[in-house]
Amino acid sequence: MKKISALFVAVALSLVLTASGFAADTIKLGVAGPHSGDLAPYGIPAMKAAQLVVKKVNASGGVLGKQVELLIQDDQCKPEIATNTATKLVTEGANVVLGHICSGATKAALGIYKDAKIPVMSPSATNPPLTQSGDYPNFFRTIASDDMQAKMAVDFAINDLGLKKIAVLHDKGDYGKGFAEFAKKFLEESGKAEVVLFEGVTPGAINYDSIVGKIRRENAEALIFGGYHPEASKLVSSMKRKRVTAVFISDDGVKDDSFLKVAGSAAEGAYVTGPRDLSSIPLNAAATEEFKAEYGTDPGAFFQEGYSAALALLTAVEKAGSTDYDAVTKALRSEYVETPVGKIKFDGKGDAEGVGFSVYKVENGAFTELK
Amino acid sequence: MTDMLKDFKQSILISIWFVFLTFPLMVVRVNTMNNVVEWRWMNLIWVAIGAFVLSYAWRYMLARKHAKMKVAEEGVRQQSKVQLLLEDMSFRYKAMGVLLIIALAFPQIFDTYQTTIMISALIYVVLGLGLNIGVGLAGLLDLGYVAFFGVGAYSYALLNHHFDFGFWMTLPIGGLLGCLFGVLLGFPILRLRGDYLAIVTLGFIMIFKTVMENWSELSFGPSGIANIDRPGLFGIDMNLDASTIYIYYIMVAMVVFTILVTMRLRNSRIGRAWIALREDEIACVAMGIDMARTKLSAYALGAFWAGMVGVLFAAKTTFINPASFTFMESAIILSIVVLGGMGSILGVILGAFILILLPEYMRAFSEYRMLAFGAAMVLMMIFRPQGIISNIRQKYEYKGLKEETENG
Amino acid sequence: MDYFLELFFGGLTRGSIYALIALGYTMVYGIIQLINFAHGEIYMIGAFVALIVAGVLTIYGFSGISILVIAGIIAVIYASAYGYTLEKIAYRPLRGAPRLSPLISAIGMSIFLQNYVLLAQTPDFLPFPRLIPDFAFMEPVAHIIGSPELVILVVTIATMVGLTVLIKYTRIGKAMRATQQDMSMARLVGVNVDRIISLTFVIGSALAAIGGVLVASYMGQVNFYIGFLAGVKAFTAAVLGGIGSIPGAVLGGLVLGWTESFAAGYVSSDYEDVLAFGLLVLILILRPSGILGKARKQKV
Amino acid sequence: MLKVKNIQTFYGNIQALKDVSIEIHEGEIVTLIGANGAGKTTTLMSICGITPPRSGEILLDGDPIHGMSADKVVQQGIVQVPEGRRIFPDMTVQENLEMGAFLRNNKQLVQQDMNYVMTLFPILEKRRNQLGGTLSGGEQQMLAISRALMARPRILLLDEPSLGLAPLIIKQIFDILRQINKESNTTIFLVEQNANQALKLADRGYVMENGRITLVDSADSLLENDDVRKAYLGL
Amino acid sequence: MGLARTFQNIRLFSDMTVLENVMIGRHCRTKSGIFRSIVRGKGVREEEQEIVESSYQLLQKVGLAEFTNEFAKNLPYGAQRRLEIARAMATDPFLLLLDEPAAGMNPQETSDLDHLICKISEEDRIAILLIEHDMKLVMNISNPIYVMEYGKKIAEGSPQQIKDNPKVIEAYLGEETDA
Repeated sequence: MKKISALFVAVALSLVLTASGFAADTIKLGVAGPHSGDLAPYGIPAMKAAQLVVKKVNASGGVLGKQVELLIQDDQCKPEIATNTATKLVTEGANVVLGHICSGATKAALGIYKDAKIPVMSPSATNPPLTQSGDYPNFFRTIASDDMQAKMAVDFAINDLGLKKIAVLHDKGDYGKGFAEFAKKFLEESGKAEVVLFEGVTPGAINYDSIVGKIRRENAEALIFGGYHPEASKLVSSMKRKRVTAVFISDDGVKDDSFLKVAGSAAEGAYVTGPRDLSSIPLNAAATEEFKAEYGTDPGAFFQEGYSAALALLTAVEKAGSTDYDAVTKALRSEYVETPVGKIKFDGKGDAEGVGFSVYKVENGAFTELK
Repeated sequence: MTDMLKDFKQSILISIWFVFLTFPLMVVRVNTMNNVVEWRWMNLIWVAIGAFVLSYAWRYMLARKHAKMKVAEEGVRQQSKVQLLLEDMSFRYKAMGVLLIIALAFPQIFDTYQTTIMISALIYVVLGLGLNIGVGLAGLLDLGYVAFFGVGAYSYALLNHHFDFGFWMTLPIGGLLGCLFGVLLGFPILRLRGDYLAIVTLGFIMIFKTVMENWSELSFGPSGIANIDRPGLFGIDMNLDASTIYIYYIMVAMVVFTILVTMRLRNSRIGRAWIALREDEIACVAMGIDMARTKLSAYALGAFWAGMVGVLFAAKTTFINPASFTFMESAIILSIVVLGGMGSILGVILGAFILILLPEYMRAFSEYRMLAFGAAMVLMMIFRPQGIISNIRQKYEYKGLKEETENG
Repeated sequence: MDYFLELFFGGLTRGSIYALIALGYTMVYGIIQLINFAHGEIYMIGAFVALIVAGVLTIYGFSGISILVIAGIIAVIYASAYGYTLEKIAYRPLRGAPRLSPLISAIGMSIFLQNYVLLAQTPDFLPFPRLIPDFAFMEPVAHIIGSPELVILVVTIATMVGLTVLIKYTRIGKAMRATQQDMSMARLVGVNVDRIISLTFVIGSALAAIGGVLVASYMGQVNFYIGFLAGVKAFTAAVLGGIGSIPGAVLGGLVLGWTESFAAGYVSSDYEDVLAFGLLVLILILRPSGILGKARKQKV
Repeated sequence: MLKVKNIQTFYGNIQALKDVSIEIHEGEIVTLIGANGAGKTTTLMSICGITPPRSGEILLDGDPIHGMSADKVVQQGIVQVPEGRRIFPDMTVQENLEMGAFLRNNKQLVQQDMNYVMTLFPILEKRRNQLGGTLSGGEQQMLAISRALMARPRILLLDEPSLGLAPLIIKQIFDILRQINKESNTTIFLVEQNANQALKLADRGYVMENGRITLVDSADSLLENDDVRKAYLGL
Repeated sequence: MGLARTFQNIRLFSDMTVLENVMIGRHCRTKSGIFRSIVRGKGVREEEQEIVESSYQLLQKVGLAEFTNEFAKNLPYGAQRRLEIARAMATDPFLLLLDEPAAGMNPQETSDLDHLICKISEEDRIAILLIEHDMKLVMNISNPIYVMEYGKKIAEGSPQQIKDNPKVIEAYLGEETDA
């Protein structure tokens, strides 16, 4: 009996505690993404980026003279938890939200933010309909959508490399399959190349030898892969082992130092698309330095995009002069802002203008920008 | 004295063992990207102290458990006061009344967020009760239960997307589809027992997820289905808050309905057959119980609830994709049933609330949430395997009872 | 024909890894009829420990095959230690409890261990040094079977032979078999059954660690989550072959590996898992205790 | 030599043994007879440490052995041939015998004993490499006894060795038991339902009913006892 | 379904109450399905009540009324045997097959069982097939007796005939020849 009543007291107490988190006069920046579980690597860098930005902004006097408060919520990339997270951020009075990370979770959560009139900016949700459908006027992102990347990859493959037979693979995931489907569509529309294979590989499988064998059998000249670096590394390693010489072309999810390290020499000659070289942007170098000073490691995936999003959101609030929804979204759409991903502003649909994309080639264990 | 010394020595040994065990993972951290090693010696000390203290707690708890077991063996009917109180019918009715009033008043008192997570909890209550039919009552370990939940969710999402079916129309359809899949999948595997059933049902969930990911023509693949309609009420336009409250009430009604039905079934001849099946299959057959039919009915009914609540789930989140229907989800539902107390309706409800609400309120510790969750499952099994609330038996009224009490 | 051989060897490589892990499941099941759900996590811990050791050694200037051997040995030791502790904490107190209890405990342990590694280390994928050299003599057939595959096959076969010898001919192996066939009778001839159970966990974990190190250096990367899928697959392999039967686990692993490989090669890798699990369901319907499994008879 | 003093054993909350006391002297053949389910097997399992008694004492040469784990009890020289033979079905006859000598390290002596049991039961020599599970009932019983002998027991406990066997084989087995008792001075404690045979073999007998010892006497007088004759000899 | 049996090694539903165990026996004689059980109309309630009453009467008959709401696993051994009989009786069999019902019983319990079996066969007119090796019980209540050895019938007849049959004496009652 005691145990159970103690439990009830604990639950009731926490109810009161969470309900009373209002009032204080701050600008509230909500951050939502996977911070636990297997997808945490994609959520934590953006969260840390937000922390760094807020720390810096607060140190220099805050936004509109107010301190910025972070509301960090874990959504585990699951739609159902994302709706809870979103509701929580809304009830806690978030003024702007950085997130969510996964497209699915973002889609589930956006309706709730829309209802509450809160601008949301994702550093990583690349699903095209998020901006193109027009369903979510409160949504922005600091990353290019899948179709843009796919278009770029396809153009590069057929125009620059002049390839005719192309295999398209994906990791069965939201991001990877989206990219691959667009790539397939663009290839077919172009009429210049043939899609000889379109399949999904199982993430986490021990090897991809069968699929690599298939690439050889179909005499594919190139492989366009939609997905993330762990699978990409396995694919290129397997191709090297099996002496398959098809050109490997992939997306932003693969443009990660882990790909170079894991795949090693097998990665040589692979092409990936990604945001244009940011090393020349001073802000980017500074942000990376900040991260290294704070955590002692390299920042992970979507750090720059997260940093940029946090910066863009807070700058928009500053420029709008209030946290009013219409003012902030207007500011986001009209005012350019300097970020680690470049000088950007957002178009009517919410995609960032000024985020350049390039194709990179892996040469001597590094990504070299081609164009 | 020697006992104390022995305990102390043992704890020291355990402490040393855990220091050894956790050394590479807790102390060393290698970043193979940049070839840097980080030595975190402080962790060593924490592990040593932690293991030392916990070993005492462990021994104490085990000793207590054994003492309890002895008492039970010696024939003393031991029942906690809570359990006795719960068996008192008049208390139960009163408590149910109070709970219902609290449940109805809840969204008026608390904000939308609280209501939202309460809806989540209630969804898991229904899922738990549904799985309880199979696992708790009939003893069929089903690790793929969440697949039926997915069937329900997808049936609403698709019917809504393609044919504009409304929530209310799809609700029974979702349930029936869940049921149908339950029968279809259940039929070939009913011969299997225990662990084999577990692995095959685990296979189902993998199959379901893979199919949903790949059959883009049907399911829109991993990018999922968005903009699913919330439940409507005579075409009235509702804002998010109102619609949340509306869904909440639908959910409360559904929970009450589920409780009512499962309670009645459990205390019916069907329910008794399920429990008997769990206890001893061979004796069941000898008693003339149609095993295949009884098993199938338990499996299909469980699937029915999952399908129905899946419809509501899709309506609540307005977006679904295959990522919501993984084995982990099944494991969580299973833990609800087990932690709450297998076969016990009240226990399952309590289990759902604890497992779903506690992590929600402890978001500050979100990193440690799953860690604690795993540890809790293990500890619960060891120290309180019957769950929070063990199953309560129905008392039957019979003519002889009166005479007995009069004479005695 | 080349294509067929390629798929054949790809499946063989996969299958032999599954078999290594499946052996742990099957041995434990054979003795205490428990599905050790946390076994996949032991495999992951083995790989992770090997990664840590290899990382430290690389920094201190070791190189090549010596790292692989040292890291492998330490990984095996640690995985065994984890397996041993796991049994002591999570399963031993549940002897004699209803059958579902230890299974739930095992699922809990699996979740716990995953998150323990996640928190203590990192959620990221870490590159594992590729320590298996490219043999020149493999060059002509490299497109069918590469050096790493060869190493995996050789190590797996050597391990299996070792295990067979251990179980068939040593005193401990006989005690294990006796315990599996009749636990209380084994007690009556003087076998310390508790010790045998611990030992079973230790050996099973060691095998999983060998698999873990091989896979890690084959795939070149490790993270905390690799244990889940491998665990489920290996578990499927064990059931497929007939859980409790050691040759069954090997056969089940190979059948599963080939099914996946040929399914991906001739059908589509989209539905690789569907076919693998479909096969499991089919076999269990036809033979409810697996390919080589024995039905436990019950006296009425 | 072996003294069981007032033990009480429970299965769950069913009391299987109520205040059971038994004494066995060196070199004796003692039998315990009683109906199916009277608690005879439980008595043996209690002695062997499989179902330890909740109270009471079991002494071997005056030293307590209750509470010892089963393998320790075997180490003390108390070896049981359990009911239903319990041969390891997937091990060969030879391996089964080797398992019997599990705790012994002297290979030469073990080999010697192996030869000895093969002379006792020549059929085992023929079946040497056959799996235990493929043997006939009688052969299994012989193997079970041989396996126990491989441990060089001081006391051999047998649980219903005649169960389900043809009369001729029963006779053969009982003869060999007598021979073992004489040749190597092995003390034998025999639990039987086949009271007639058992009492003829034994020096002394205990009668057990419903978890209690109800009669103790020399085997000959038990054979003459009217109650025993009626209840257990069917006469 | 006209044949009911008990088991040599007791197979009760141990985590159910004594009454419920018997009620399970009524399962095949009742028919309310899932939907009717959910609605719980008058017919179902009446049927339920009928099950409870008849089960209770059976418990009274075998002398277990005092244990009605105990868990089956908590009953003493002899009572568990009788509960098995009551459960089998609940299926309304025309033939009741008792597989070694006296195993593990003391003489007192055996004689109680003796009476119970006689009562059942006389009052309820149920044929009983008794498999048993407790000679006293067999001789008291059976007519006729068949004797089996190794799967072969070796004798058949009234108790007296069996007692005098030399083959039976040799095989079962003990070979009166010293070696």
